[in-house]
Amino acid sequence: MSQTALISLLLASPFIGFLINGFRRKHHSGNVAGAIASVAVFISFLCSIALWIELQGLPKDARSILVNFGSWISVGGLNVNFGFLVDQLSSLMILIITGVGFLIHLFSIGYMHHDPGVAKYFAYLNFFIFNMLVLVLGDSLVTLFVGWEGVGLASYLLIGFWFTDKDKASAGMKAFITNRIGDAAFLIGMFIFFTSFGTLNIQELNALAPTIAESTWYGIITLGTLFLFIGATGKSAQIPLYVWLPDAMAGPTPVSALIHAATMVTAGVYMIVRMNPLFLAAPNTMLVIAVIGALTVIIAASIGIVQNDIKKVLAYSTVSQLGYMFLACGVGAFTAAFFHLMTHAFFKALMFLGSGSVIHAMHEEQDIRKMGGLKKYLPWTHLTFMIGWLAIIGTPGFSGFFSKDEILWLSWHSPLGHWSLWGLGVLGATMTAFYMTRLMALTFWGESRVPKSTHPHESSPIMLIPLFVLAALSVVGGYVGIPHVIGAILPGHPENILANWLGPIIRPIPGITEAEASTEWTLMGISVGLALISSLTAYTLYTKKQELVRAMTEKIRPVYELVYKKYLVDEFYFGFIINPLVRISENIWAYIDVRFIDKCTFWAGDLIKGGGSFVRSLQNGNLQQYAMYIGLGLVLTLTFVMMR
Amino acid sequence: MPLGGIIFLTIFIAIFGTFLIFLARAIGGQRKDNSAVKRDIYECGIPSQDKKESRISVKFYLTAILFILFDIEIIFMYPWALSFRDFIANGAGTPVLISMGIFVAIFVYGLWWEVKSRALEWD
Amino acid sequence: MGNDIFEITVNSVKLIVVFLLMVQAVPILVWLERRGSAFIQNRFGPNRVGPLGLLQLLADAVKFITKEDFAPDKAIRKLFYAAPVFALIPATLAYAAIPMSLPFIVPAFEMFGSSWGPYKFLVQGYEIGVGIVFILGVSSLAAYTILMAGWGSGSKFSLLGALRASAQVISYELALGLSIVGVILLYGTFSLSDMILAQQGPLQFVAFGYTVTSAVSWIPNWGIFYQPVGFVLFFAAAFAESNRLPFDLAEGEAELVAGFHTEYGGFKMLMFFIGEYGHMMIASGLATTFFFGGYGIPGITPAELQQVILSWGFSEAAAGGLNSLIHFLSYNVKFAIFLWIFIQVRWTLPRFRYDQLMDLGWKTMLPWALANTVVTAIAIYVVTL
Amino acid sequence: MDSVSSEGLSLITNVGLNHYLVLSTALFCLGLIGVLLRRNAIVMLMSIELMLNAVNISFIAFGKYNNNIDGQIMVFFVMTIAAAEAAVGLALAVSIFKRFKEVNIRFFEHLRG
Amino acid sequence: MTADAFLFWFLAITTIAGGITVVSVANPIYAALSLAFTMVSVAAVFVTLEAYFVAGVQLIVYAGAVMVLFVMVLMLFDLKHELEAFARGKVSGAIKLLTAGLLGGLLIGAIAYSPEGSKIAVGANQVAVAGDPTKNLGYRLFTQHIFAFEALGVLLLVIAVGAVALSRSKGGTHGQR
Repeated sequence: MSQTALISLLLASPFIGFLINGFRRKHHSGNVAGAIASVAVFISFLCSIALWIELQGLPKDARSILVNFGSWISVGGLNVNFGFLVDQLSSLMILIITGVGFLIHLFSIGYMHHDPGVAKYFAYLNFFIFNMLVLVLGDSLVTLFVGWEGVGLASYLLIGFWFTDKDKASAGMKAFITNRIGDAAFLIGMFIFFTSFGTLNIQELNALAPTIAESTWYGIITLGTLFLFIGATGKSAQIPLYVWLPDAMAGPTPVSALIHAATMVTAGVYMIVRMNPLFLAAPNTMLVIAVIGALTVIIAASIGIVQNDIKKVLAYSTVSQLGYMFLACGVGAFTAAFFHLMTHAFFKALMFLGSGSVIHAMHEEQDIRKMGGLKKYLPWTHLTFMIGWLAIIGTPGFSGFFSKDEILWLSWHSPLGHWSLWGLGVLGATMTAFYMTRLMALTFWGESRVPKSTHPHESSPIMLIPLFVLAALSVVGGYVGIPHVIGAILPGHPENILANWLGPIIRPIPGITEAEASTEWTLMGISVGLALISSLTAYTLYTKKQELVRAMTEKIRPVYELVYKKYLVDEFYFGFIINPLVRISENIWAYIDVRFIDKCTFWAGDLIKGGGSFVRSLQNGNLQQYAMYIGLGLVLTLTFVMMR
Repeated sequence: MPLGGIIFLTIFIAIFGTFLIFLARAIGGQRKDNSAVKRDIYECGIPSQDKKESRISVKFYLTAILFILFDIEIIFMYPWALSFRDFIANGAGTPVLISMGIFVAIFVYGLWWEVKSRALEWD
Repeated sequence: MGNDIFEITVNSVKLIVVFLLMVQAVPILVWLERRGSAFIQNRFGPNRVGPLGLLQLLADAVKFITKEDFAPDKAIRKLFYAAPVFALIPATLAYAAIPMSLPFIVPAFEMFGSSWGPYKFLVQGYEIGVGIVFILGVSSLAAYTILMAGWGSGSKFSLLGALRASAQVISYELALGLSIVGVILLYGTFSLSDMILAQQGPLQFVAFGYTVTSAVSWIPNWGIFYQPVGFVLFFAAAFAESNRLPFDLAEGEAELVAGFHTEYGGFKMLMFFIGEYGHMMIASGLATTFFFGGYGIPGITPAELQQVILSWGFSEAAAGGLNSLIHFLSYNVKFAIFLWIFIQVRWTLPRFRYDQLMDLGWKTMLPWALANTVVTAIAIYVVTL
Repeated sequence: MDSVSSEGLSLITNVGLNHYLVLSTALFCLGLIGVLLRRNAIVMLMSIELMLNAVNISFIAFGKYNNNIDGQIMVFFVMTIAAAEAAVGLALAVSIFKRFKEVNIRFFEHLRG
Repeated sequence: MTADAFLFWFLAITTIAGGITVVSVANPIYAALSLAFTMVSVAAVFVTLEAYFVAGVQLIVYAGAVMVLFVMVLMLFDLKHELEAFARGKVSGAIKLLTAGLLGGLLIGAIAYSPEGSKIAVGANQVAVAGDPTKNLGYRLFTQHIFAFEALGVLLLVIAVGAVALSRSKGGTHGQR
């Protein structure tokens, strides 16, 4: 199979799946639609594996396949063509997307079994996969942007899947609008780059990026990268534009798993990693990214602690983990960020699917205060969920530990980083451990608060298989990019495979120095210790001493309330941005439109009418008046003549 | 041109006339039977049927209009008559005669049309 | 009016004399008319009051003044009283313009301590350059007195009478104007005194470059011989102008009682008579001036007469005076003859019906006058070729 | 001061072209006022006659002071035109009066288009 | 006060007085009579301007014919005293008066400022027959203005026909018999 055929098949299969499901949805059962969709994604998974093998064959520094399907836009200086690039970075991404995507398709067959719009659901899913692939494989910012938009549209459609319910529909809308704001910034970034560099092709842009860093804030690259970063925050739900992710939980759980855990939200991080030379050339933007990443970690984690909806907790945990990835990018550790992205995709998808099976079992019940002691009823779900829990809190040996530790270490060690960033990271890690353990305790351990009417039952095998695979991956995933310092002490000194793999396209952090291992170990020890302590406290608090928890929340009621209400960010946005805008537009309408424009038209009308009536009065048949006008005319001419 | 004399004469006559009238009025005295009948309009004794303002045929004004028009045409003849002999003396007699001939022809035609159209008919 | 005080006073006195001359002529004419009409009708007329009834003049004058001044209710006071006064003005103005006799030179003399230069005394009211046009203009004002009287007296009859009278006056004015054109063609001048000068001396025809004087020396070079038709037309039109019978339809007793001066009595009536007789005098004066040589004496030119008087031993000035006196008499003789013709015609011809009268004016008089003008024009053209 | 008075006096004593022009202007304006203000159609015609006379005076005055006879000829023609105009105007007025018993100028407003 | 100056001022006053009465008197007949009087005084003004023949013509045509027509027509209308002699509407009246006044003022201003007796190019038409101005006028009329003369003849004919037609129109005096 030639490379172009592979790529075209890779892209075409989900699209065809989308078309088939999209147009034949009326008269066939859910399973058939699910099967078609899953097969489509599986085909593209196989293609991506084949491509990965193909890449292995290529020499180390020329590992990239560029397929060009012809010119798309060639107007003026801009000429963009249907180019798709598969290189080290994008091959891994398509593996993740198609792999995790396939697993989620399987899970959703079971999960969405008795939903009337199943075909439509699977059509949207395939459409999402297709767009994600376009985003990842796009060789120019424009194609990337097409994918970017397509993904946003798919997320809107999927979040608002049950659009009959008003809240779900408005949640979809909220997601879409916030994304659009991000996309606008992204577009401005693209414009800036196009006007200054004349091209939007990523390869060329990376090549053009200056080696010496730009110090000023208003430099071209700084501004461009800053706007691209704002676009990323929109898509990957960072501080200013993260409000849509928790509400996106209104969509079906597999959707949250696929889109809001594994793939879409990581698009922003992928974009930054893809254009790392540009970002490295703009230290100020890097600083902004790092700070925002750190802040997101802390804020999301703190809100996550007080949430009672299982999916909301996971959503906030996703936001906080994304914060880690951006923190990594901010300090220049692009490989660590990508590594964390990969591991996070696995265990977060696992946990979301796990929560899906829990909700499925609990007959659409999502409030963890009505769960507890499900260990007995959902043994396998509990097992896989536990693996995910261990991975996320960073217990050594699991994938989460390796990736998070690498980020924390580099945030301390990297010249772009700072010890305060490390501090925030560690604090975030402790908080993550606390709320994840709280979640585990409240849902699986402790005494059962399940109402009598519901008898939870273990999900069907088709839902469990993906859980098992993901659990395995979240354990194994960690060993792909073992940090250097750990590798040294491990038997056989396995070096960092991922770093080697991504080496050629990721530019090293300028001014990085070799540090002695002792500081790394101490930092690692601190973070693991803190995580362990917080998880133990959370375990004891939420399984045995419920009333202590209630007492504590009573004491800090106002703070609890504030945090519970998500720091009133939504209200803030409504209060200070949306409402004023509404009011302003209202005023504009009232004053300018009604008062001014209408007035003008009426005034013009009156003028003519007035003029008309005046002229009419001139012709009222009164002869003597006519004579008078003649006289007046004569007088005027005479005065004129006399004056001259 | 004794304009002064003319004006003097008119003023003198105006004053003299009014003086005479007032004199006669004074001398004439006032008869006793100043009855309404006496002061009524003289209708050969027959009481006048209707008020003075009755319908009077207005054909008089047509005569007046025609009079004006023909009068002007006559006025045009005066300078011609005056200078006719000098024109002849200067040898330019014929064209003047011809032009006057045309003018008189128009005059005659006008008169003839008036007569034919019975405009001057007095019922 | 002359350039120094003496001349001005003399002229104004002369004007007043002329006015009085006209005014006092009226009673005489009235007497003459009554006597004449009586004589025509084979009766005596007024012969009681004085010799041959001459004092009748005085009696009439006294009667007119002592009559009660009366105005009907419906009359419009202002117009009613203004009409008679206005009747006098046009008549006198026109009459004063007719030259009655030969102007004579008053030699320089001493009075009131300063010497007053020689004057040329005109035996007429005033000498007007464009005499004929002035007279025509002034006489055309006469229509106003009629209209004022008719409207002023308030009665339907008087208004109708006035309208008819004025329509008649107007239409005959046309004929009058046209007949005068012939005269102007003949003499080539507007001023009356020039005309009279042109008519002096024996009758002579100037044709084709040489003149033929008549064998009989005493036939004067009068206008009548050149413009006989003109004379007839002029005289007839003059009759109509002054509302004299047979054109006095306006106040014909049978038709409209007394026409526009029905409501007038007493002295106001006398004024209207003065106005009417004034127009008669103007007509006869003009007739003599245009067609009968004015104050000229047939057979002898004023210059020759002057020599004759000088031969009788008078001084230059006195001779001039006597000469103009004689001419004054000759003028008055002609003048009286015409007046008598007026009166005689009144008592002999029957009155016209109104439409006959208007037809006569428009359909016969006017065309004839035009024809006369055309003929004279062609004759002059041919004669002087 | 005497110059003014003498000049003033001379203004009164010797009558120049301007005197006649001022007289004609005065008459003209009187006529104009008559036309503008009087309601009776016939009085308006009269005022027009008045204006025409005013013009005649200025014609003749100019004729005299520039010893040019055309002024008088022009007056001649103006008179004929004025007479013609009066004749037609009155004929119209009479026929309208006969028909509508109304001579008031306001009446003509109904005739407007 | 030379004689003709006195005459001019006397006639000027009478003419303007006549004009004012024509405009201001309510009864149209009095207006007509005062207009006749004004015509006569204008004729007198012509005499002071040594235009004797035109003065005579003015007397004959205007005073004698046109005004008679006016008076006759007015009498025929039996117009009683005109109730509203003047146009209603104070403001418009005021404006009209203002216009007339302004016009007069301007003209008089123009006259005052123009150089005294500016000699407009003296036409070379004084050749003809000196002496009697009327002969001169006649001469001029038939040499220079012959066309106008004929045109006027035709005009008068047209107007005669028009007047008769007008009087014969429906409701006219003579009506079709």
